Amino acid sequence: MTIRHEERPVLTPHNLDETELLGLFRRMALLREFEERTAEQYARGRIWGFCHLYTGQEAVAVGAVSALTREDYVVTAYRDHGQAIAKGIDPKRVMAELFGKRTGTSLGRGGSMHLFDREVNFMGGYAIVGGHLPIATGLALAVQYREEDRIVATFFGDGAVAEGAFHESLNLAQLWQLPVVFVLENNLYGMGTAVERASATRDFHPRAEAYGIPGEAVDGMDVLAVREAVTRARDRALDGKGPSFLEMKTYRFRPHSMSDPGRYRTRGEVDIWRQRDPLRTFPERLIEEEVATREQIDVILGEVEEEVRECIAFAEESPHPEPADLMRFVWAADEPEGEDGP
Amino acid sequence: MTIRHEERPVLTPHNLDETELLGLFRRMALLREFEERTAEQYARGRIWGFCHLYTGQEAVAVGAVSALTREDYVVTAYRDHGQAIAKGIDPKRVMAELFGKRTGTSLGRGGSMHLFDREVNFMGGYAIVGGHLPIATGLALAVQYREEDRIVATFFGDGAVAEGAFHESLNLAQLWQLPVVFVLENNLYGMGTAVERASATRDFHPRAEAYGIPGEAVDGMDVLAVREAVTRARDRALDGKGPSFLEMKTYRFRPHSMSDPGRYRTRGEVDIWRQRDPLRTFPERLIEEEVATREQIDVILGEVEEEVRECIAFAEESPHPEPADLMRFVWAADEPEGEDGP
Amino acid sequence: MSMREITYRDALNEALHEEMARDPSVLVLGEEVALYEGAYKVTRGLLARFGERRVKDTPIAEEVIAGSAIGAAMGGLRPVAEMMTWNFAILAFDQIINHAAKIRYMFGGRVKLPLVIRGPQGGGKQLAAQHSQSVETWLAHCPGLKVVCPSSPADAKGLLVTAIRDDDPVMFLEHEILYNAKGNVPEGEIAVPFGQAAIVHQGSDVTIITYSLMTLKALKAAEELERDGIHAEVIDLRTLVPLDMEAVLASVRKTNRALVVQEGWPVCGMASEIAARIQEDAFDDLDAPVRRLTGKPVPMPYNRILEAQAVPQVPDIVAEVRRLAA
Amino acid sequence: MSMREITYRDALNEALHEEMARDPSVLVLGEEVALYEGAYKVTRGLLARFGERRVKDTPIAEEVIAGSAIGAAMGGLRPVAEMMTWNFAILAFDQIINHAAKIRYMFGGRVKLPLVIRGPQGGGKQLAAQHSQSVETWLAHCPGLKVVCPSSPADAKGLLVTAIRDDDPVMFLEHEILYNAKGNVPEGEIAVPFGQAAIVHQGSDVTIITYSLMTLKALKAAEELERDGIHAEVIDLRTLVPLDMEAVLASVRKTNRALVVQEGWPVCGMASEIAARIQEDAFDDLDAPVRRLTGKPVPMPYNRILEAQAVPQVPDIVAEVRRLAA
Ligand SMILES: Cc1ncc(C[n+]2csc(CCOP(=O)(O)OP(=O)(O)O)c2C)c(N)n1
Ligand SMILES: Cc1ncc(C[n+]2csc(CCOP(=O)(O)OP(=O)(O)O)c2C)c(N)n1
Ligand SMILES: [Mg+2]
Ligand SMILES: [Mg+2]
Repeated sequence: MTIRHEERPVLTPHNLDETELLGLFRRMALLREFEERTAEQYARGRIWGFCHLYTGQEAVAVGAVSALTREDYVVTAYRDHGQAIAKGIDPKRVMAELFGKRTGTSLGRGGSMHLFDREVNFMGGYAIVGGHLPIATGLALAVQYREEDRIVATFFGDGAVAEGAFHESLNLAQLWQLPVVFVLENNLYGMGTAVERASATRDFHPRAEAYGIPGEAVDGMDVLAVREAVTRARDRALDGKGPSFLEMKTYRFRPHSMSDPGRYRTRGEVDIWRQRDPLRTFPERLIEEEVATREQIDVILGEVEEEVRECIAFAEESPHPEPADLMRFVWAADEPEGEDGP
Repeated sequence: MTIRHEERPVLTPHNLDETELLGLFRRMALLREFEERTAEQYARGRIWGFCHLYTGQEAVAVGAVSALTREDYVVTAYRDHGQAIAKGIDPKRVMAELFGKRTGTSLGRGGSMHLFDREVNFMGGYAIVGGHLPIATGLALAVQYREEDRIVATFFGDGAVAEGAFHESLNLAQLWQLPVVFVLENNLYGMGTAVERASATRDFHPRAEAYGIPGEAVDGMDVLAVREAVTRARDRALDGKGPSFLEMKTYRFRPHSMSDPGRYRTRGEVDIWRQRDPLRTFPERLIEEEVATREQIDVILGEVEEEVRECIAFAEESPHPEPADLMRFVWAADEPEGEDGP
Repeated sequence: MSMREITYRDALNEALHEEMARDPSVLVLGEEVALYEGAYKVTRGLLARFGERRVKDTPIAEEVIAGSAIGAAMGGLRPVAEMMTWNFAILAFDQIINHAAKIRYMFGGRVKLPLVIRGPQGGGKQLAAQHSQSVETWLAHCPGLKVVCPSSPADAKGLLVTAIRDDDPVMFLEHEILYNAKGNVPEGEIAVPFGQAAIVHQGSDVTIITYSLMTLKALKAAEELERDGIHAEVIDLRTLVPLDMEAVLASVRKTNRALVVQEGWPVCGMASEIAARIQEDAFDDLDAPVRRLTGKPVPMPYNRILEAQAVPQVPDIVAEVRRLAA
Repeated sequence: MSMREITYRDALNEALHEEMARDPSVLVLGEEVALYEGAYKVTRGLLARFGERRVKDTPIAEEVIAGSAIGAAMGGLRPVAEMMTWNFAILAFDQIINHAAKIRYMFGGRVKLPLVIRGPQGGGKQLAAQHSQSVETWLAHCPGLKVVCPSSPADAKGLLVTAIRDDDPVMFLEHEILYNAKGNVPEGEIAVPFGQAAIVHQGSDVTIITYSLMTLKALKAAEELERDGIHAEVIDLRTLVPLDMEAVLASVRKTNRALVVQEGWPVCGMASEIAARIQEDAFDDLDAPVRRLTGKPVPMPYNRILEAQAVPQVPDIVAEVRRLAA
């Protein structure tokens, strides 16, 4: 364990009111519920392909995205349900995409690994480890070039750090002082391989510092710590001070994907991290500090259950893409229209 | 200028006798002469393609290779005449390769950028920037696997550091503790681009340190400093302590290649570096410290002139490859035989 | 030799076990190949039997996986590098195309590169655009690489043995859908030679030329066609480089009609190559143009209905043959 | 429009100047494109005129050059990324093949990628194995990429203008040997449409289908053949994706004989694709099999005698046509 259970800051200094704090909880609860139900639907054969759940890492996506505006871009990897929903994509359309339906975020072409929504500036989930980092860098170039008032936040795993594309991206982002925040979700494993078996060093933020990019480790199980760190990094980027690198120390409670038996780690290790489950610790804090009552928490949990039920119903009822549309969208000339239209 | 003109250590602590010291000078003089004549032959249309001269960087190749044994592997980029000759390839066969002749190191298939000689464990010049670093790493893996008593030294430029392959190689070499010495020849330019215009930081050894690999800056114009640093790094590797990273601060006096007009740097900058020309400073030191006389130096200079004349004569007289042999060597089944045999 | 029925996956696994046991210079490296025993379990039992020195987990870094296999081969080993899927090998194309394929030639034949890069490719599991490609065109186009596509467990084993013993870089393309396919495999050492196609179904009316998963589909189609009295000969190429055009031409000279079936995209695919060569070398024997049935030129969609449409299915093959035989 | 004679290099340069002046969302990035004005001087004058914001030197890092062009295009720009040569683009194939070609499709058509990747390819300057490749097969094989191969200064300009205005990822393959070739180019704005082949020499006996540098060689061959009374029609494809098969088929229906000439390697080359399609769609019009004349399947040798042998030369084309017309 490289992470100590840090002293908890009290909630108040975060300048968030009760509604906002409960909003953070609500979003994390929604992600958790969404993934639990997704696992069920996968087991029932309604979802196929590779499907990577976000369970355990909710504080990262929710905390980070809460520090962003709708205009800010998010670019992420295949473990993308969390960031997608946090960024504001209608979870119905996410579930529909997992079902491969025409009402899905990518009209059923993408599936779990390739969510997308231009409207909320969620610029995609990508399935080539590290492959989206050059693209995030390019988006930041567009932002800088067009002098837009937004930033790019890009999420990736500890495994991705070994890919050459990661380094090329960091160097260019710093050289050109691009407004991009690199959010590493260090969940200690890349598939079945523990960080120390894949990486010459166990901490990654020094890699960023070697490029002159400020790097920082953050408690990725603490939604407020994540929010704060991303807020600071975002301000830096908006100030024209270039990229930042945040290493979120986190953990996934489930196996790598729905096809992974997950035998490479001990029950004990998972249990230790379960103690720090944000879905447990955050509401405890809210109650302890009298921001919310147990009843309010339970109401929210009930609401998100209902919401996810509706997602599944929506996905189930939605039609498949038209077989005749197989070749549509290969070229720019084929626009999504009518029902499929954005 | 990031390099201070360092206090010169006296020659004696290097444990080299007069013959050895003059040997170092002789090899540097040979490289210099070889490249000057190569430039002439290029201008005369006897050599074609891309041709990158080593002029100015002689102390790196000669110093580094003098710290290696014949068994040690060298792997380098396209600016390879220096390391090839330093490693012990017959310069006649190098010149013949530049001429595209059958007697060349690569039987005329490779040209200037692709010298090779298994006999002296010179494992090739490669023309994809950074592309040879994974290969050098793999050679080191073979050495470790076979428990051989040798190391790999791999040379590359400041430009190559931006390529993803560089990083993937460093991480793996350190993770597996491979016996490889990464020798960066930082000559301040990648083609027409100054280091500060291509890299987020101007010093590169901290990049290695981010992987836990010891990194060090070395005066690349001082053949003895280079030799010492490589000796230390080699010992480390032989001791099973893994890779090292040496950043040689050096300079090329000529343009990037024979097709580069070289307008991106000032005459003044070149002149400042000329002061530190190892072909000038090293013999001065030898004379100053009474290791050699001016006459001895001049004799050596005359000898290398004659040697390079012979190289050219040899290359000129050598036959072209047989047109019928165009397709030979694509597959392992085609062995070089007879005249072409190794 | 006695036979048993084993899976394609286990056949590959046997080849690795036997070759590692036979030759101490063989090592296996790649993502998840050791502790996890392979994302598709092809390397099962290797770590336990041969240890960390010979079975090596790597970081997720395809360039250095391929590149270190090249270097290791130059240094006297016989590395077998696993790409978790061939889609990711595209990140290593510089090492494969610019280096592995060229090193021997550009150094005048002074060095050999006995290495294997292997892994699964192909579609059919709803893995979408970035995880469903067939890469053989890119590899076969480039001289200096051998390209192998086994369709049966026996070939999977026998060709992998040959690949490991071969002195050239061998690109070994397994098919994800075939891992669980069962077939008879002889006990003990088998090595299937490169460059020898197999006639897997005899026929006199039409020649179907194919490889990998499509061989199974072509066989099913041939059986269905038999019921209509159409006798299709099915040729499984087994290796694309070297390519056994003699077997193809001999069959076409007999049937006078040819269909090439290939899962991947049409433009510049192997189907085009084979069609071009058949018409070049057997023009006067053809009673009809050579037909190609290939995957559609579209990135693979996730949705299962669309995905099924994107690649040739048994009824498509049947329909093409009927049209051709008519 | 009035004409002037300018080089292929200058024609490309004009297209960049004019499009950058016309559209503020066009930017140019790549190794040595700004201060050095391009390794082949195609970007001359751009930095001086448009400044560092729009003309950007990059590190030697092809993955992030291509990837940042993709991202910039998604963010509303029209990037033109230069690859110093296409050989180096192989390091960026993950970005090009796994990303640029697929992003629009896999995201259900919700985003466009108006980007151009351009640079020289091909052999002929003794640059040896790692610097002399032709990459069109790899690109044309992959749906989602447009592939352009201009052979004349006018096309170089007109097709680059079209490429920059196109909303899909366009792979623009110049030929190193052509940079100094001169030709008439109309003054002012020209845009040559994609998917329209040009008949650059009229003839009735044989159709020669080709593109890029080989167009010039085919033209020389056609002139030589005229002297013998053999009238070859030469078709310059200009764009490989989209491909103007109508023009090809119309000509072949007239001449009944076809030769495809291509510089790159044979296996799965464009020549194979075109041969396969001609025999498929014009079988009954053919008096002889479609012939392919391609580069030899060998990494490019440095030696000039070997190099010249490795790619098709004018006498080779003449000889092939004679054989075909006989
Ligand atoms: C280039 C590439 N190589 C390998 C894979 C297979 N793969 C998918 S996810 C994964 C592990 C990535 O781990 P990490 O980056 O830590 O992200 P996490 O799954 O933990 O979120 C691997 C190896 C891939 N998709 N792309
Ligand atoms: C992958 C790749 N990209 C670009 C090039 C073109 N190129 C050849 S040398 C060079 C500069 C390399 O500079 P550096 O690494 O500093 O080495 P130096 O030439 O200074 O020895 C470039 C860009 C190449 N050969 N390979
Ligand atoms: Mg991880
Ligand atoms: Mg340099």
